[in-house]
Amino acid sequence: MMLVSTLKRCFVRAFLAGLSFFLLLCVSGCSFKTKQSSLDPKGPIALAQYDLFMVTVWVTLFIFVTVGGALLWVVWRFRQRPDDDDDHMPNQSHGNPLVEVGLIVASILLLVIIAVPTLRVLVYTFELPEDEGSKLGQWYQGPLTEEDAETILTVNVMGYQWWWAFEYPQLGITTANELVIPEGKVVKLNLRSADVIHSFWLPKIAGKVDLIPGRANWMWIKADEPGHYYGQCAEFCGSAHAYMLFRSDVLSHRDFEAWVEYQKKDAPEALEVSVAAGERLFAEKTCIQCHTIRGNQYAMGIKGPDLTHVASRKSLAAGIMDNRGVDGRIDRLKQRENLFEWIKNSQHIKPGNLMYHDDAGLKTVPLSDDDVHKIVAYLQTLN
Amino acid sequence: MNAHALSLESLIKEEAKRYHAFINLAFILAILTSTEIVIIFLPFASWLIVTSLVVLSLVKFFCVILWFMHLIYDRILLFLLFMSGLLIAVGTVIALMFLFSPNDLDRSLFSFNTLSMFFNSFCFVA
Amino acid sequence: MNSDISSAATVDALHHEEHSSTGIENKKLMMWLFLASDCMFFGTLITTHLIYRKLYPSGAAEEGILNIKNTFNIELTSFSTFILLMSSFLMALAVSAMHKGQLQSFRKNVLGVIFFGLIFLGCQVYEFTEFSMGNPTAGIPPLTLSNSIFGSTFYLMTGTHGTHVAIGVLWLVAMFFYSFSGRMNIHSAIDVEVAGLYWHFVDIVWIVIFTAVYLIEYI
Amino acid sequence: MAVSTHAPVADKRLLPPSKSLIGLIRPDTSTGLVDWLTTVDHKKIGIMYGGFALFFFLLGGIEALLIRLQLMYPGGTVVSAQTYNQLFTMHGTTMVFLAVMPLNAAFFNFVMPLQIGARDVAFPRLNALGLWAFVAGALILNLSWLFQWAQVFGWFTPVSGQMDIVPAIGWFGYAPITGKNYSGIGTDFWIFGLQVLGVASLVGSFNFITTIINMRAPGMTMMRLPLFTWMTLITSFLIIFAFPAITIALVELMFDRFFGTNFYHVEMGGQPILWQHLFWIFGHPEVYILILPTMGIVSEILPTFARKPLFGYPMVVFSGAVIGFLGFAVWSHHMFTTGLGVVATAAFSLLTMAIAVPTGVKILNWIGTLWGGHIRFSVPMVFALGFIWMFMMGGFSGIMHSAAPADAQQQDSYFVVAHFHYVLIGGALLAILGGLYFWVPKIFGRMMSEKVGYIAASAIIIGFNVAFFPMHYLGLTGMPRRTHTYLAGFGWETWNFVATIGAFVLGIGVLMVIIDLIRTVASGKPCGSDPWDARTLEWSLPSPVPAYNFAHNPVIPGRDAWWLHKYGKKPEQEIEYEKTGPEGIHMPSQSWWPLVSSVGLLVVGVAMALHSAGVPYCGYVAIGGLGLSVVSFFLWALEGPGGYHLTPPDDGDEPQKVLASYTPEPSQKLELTH
Repeated sequence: MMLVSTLKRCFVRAFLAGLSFFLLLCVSGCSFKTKQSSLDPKGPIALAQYDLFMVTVWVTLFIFVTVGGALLWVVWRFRQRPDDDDDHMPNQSHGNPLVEVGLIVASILLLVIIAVPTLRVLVYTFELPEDEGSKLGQWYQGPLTEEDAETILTVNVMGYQWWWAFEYPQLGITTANELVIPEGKVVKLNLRSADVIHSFWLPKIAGKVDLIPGRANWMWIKADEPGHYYGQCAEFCGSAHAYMLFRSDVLSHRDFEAWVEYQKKDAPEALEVSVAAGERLFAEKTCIQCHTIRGNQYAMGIKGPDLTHVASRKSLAAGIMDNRGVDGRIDRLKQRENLFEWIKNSQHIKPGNLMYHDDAGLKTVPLSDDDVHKIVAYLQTLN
Repeated sequence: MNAHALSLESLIKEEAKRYHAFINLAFILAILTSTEIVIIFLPFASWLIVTSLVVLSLVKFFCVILWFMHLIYDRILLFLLFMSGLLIAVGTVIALMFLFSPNDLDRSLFSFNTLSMFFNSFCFVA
Repeated sequence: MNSDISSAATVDALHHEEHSSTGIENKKLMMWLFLASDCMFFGTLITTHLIYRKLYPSGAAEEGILNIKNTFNIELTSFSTFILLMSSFLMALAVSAMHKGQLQSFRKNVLGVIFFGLIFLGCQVYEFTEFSMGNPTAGIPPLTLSNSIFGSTFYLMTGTHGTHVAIGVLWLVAMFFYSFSGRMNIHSAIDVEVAGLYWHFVDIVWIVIFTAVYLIEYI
Repeated sequence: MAVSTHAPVADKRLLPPSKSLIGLIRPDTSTGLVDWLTTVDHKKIGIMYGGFALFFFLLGGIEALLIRLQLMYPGGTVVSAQTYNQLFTMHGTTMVFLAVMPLNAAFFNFVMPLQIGARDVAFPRLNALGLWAFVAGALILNLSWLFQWAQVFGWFTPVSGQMDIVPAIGWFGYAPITGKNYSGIGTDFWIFGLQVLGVASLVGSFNFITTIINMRAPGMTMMRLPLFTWMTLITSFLIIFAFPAITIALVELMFDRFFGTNFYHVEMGGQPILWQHLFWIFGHPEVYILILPTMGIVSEILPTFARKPLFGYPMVVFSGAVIGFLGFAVWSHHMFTTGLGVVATAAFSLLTMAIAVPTGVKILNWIGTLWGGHIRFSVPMVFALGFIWMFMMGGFSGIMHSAAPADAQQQDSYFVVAHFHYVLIGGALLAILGGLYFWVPKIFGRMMSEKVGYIAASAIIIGFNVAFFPMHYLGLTGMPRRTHTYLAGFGWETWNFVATIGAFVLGIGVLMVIIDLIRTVASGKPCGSDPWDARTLEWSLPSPVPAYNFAHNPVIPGRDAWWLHKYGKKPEQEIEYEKTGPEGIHMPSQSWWPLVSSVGLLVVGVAMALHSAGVPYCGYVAIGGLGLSVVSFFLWALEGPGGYHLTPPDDGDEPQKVLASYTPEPSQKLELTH
């Protein structure tokens, strides 16, 4: 008996210690402002979704406290005590219609509290707002057709295994894995997939919408403040699904216009000898079959990301590799290392990716370290 | 066994009555089917034709399950069981029909070489 | 139950003395459950067809590769529909005969059902070959499993129905031969009735398919 | 205490067909292993269902622990991306189809006929087919691991090029990733495995419905059925209406892969979204197929240990039916992010919320049952109370999902993972383990260890919460599902680590239960027929239950018949028995054909997958397998139901009221009448 009671005491102590450690962890380990958190909304859609979520949290918390409390109380109150008669026969009551119907009505009322804001937010997120100020002609100074000026900035999001293409049809530019949008403006995203189903998820700006092949999905987003945002594909899309990330830069109007101006330019001609060697290697080593570089007349491939301004991107390999230094700007040294690593070891960094593949399977492209350095040097001029 | 034997007599009588019902039904089904085939070539509005086709096939459908499949003679439970499956199926069909719309299609991925396909299948058969 | 009776028939009868809370034979109840489930089965197939019909008015993602109305042969299909309806009528007579214990009449009718079922299957085989070949001289393109979405849904749906018919024919053929074994008696009426239910269901599925797949193309 | 031996006395007057109609000798109960392979006894089939399901449950658990190990640290390298995808695919498929469903089926088989006072199910051989087809389907799925290992050792190489031999498409298998362009023969194993499992579930369900509707003892009206039987009935209806949808979806997928059709082939106009619809038309009822039986189990355990009838019985039954029916009208809430449009999304959102009402009714009625009771905290009760609590929390996150716009943030994140594990571990698994502790004394006549039970229950409940509660946080802070790794610096490290620890605690708890179960079967303490002082009819029988269940058919006096019988104040509340006549009890003969036809299905599945891998002659082997199944179905029909007669022991006019301690004799044989 002694042993049992000691064991019991030890068990209780261990349990309490574990519980307090757990609670401590909860306090210290839970930040809601992490990089990809949906609990830190920075745009009206994410905010509406967050508010709705909080409504459901409060309603269910209320049910949790009342029903859970009732359960605990009942279990405690009607437990069999050690001195109770084993054969005690409780009252064999088997129901009370009034109580049952009352509780049903109460639960329906609680659901109505959730249903009303749900429908409101639903309509809000599904309808492109008629925001005059967001129309392209109202704020973008560059050349636009009349039709484009009257519409909202549109971005065609194309999902590939396992990277993203962002095309700005009104502005005539295409970029990859980094969605750049102006702050405070409504942006319409046309979501298309080239192969399997993907899902566009930028938690701080908006919840996800799927990119389904054969289906024309769209969503609208708006970002309230400039910043660097983190997003990810949220639908299982094959072996490297975990590496299908993307980043979003929200810029002020001026910065955005400058960015667009910059992106519209073709890639500069390779003037330096080492860079020209890299350009040649880029063609010789079959990179051109899949990648487009505007300004390089050989690089016209469409299977891989557009590399026209690859060096202006803050990340590499669909967001896995960060090119930024501590100050948040691109660190050229880091970028060089990343590019080298990626070209040299892409199968290791992102297993299953389609670099060095053609329709027949894995291609063997002999690349010496020196070759890679030259290609990197060439790519780094594309900023 | 005795109860069974007794009911056998009445059962046989019952069956004789059903015989005429079956013959009549066969005629009705034949007539309804010919009506359907005629209707589709009549110059009426398409909604009218579709509605009458649906009604006619529903009539045929229920005639078969009620008489040929004996539901009208059998216990109501069987009818309810079958109808529950049928209703869930019909409900699902209708809901799915509403959920799909040509407006949602993204046609950019459809790449279809009509000519080659035509020739391929032709050669295959030949 | 007298203890001196020990003929096979009595044992047989004893086995038939199933306990049933509702008075419905187990086999019949189960067949109806199967048919209820089969509604969902064919419902899903037909809805696949109708959805793609709605999405692609020409029957394929690309216009002009099919000519469904000309491919279809409404005379033949009407004939096979008629045949199937009449086979259902004969099946009802066969069940009726078995309930009365008239083995000869049962055999005659069930043979009729089998014959009609085979005609239906023959029509379908003919139809499938005709459709898949097309008629280039008359300008009717072929319709195959893989050349269009319509081909896929059409062949899978009607083929599944045809498989059901074929299973029914097999079942009835087995039953026909079994009727000569001497074991078939008035107590086997329930087995025949269950087979009959299946056969009628195949018939009503065809009623739906005939309207929703064939006739609708002519409007 | 009277000891009843139930030695059946042979009746020589009626001859059973010991040969089948085509002259083949039928196996009987005297042959050990063959007996188990050919049995048609619902109790043995139930035990085998449970055994196989627990095995696959352990397998799925190992897969889960590997997944957790991989995610313990960011950038984990325990397994490769491809292996991880195979692990979560097989974990999901295994747990849904090979663990929870068959565990439920084990209880259906064992308990339901006893609860309604039947001697067997309506179609005993079909019941055996359900079991063996389940085993065949499970083998088709899991043999893929063997072929994968063979490939690692270089003994087997698919010529089709794609090397994923174990399915790596998720248990939902969304098109077009299941297409030939994107996945290898793993998908074929998956298609055929699921198809065969569908056959198993369907035949089982037809049988259960027929049994419940038709085989009730006299006096057992529908509104006197024990709750577990009611939930069996509703679940079986859900299965027969839901499975055809996935059957067709799988057939279409199979045709796409084998015969070049275009159902999900985008380039030809196929719509991958159609797969999602068809899958969830099945998939959502499937969720209730998993959870409703366990609600039934809990509705049996709570009244027993509170010594009170279920509160609001008609309401609980009705709410179960409503949940089942509404389950067919909410499938698209799994697809809120697929751009359904405002109207459809709103409709499915509201219907989903509506389901919360009948579910809430059940929870409130369970609390009502406890109210005023006399609660004993035996092990089954601890699991049942854990069930209510955890299931309630799973329900709350369910309500959060039903608000479609909020769901756009939660869908495909770890929040969803937390939600359905709360429903399926905190709900289904806890209840199943409770049911195991509850019914094992009836099944094996032996008690499981209380002490181990309490420790295991605490380990499972605590470990489960430690593992899965943090996932709510992970999901809301942006961690997506089905990713084999994640980058550091997103605030996910701590809680992934904690979750892995919790998962192992949970695993240890489950392992303790299973080890104790094996010990109990081998050498547990024998127990009486009614150790819990329970309420329903199965507790009126000796433990273990004799082959014929009821020596004399009971006449049911009311709901909770056994309780009324024991404690009823009036004489008409006692169970009466219809004395079995001199011809004895009709027992069905055993049969080989359920097993043989399942072997045929197994051959078809494996051969088709290998055919897809380019192994020569496999197409013919598949046709041969199909032929084997068809032939055995014909022989099945020809051998007839068969049967023999047993005479129950003569205990005087009335069978023993309480058969307190029954020691089974291992050598006891049922003498057949020839």
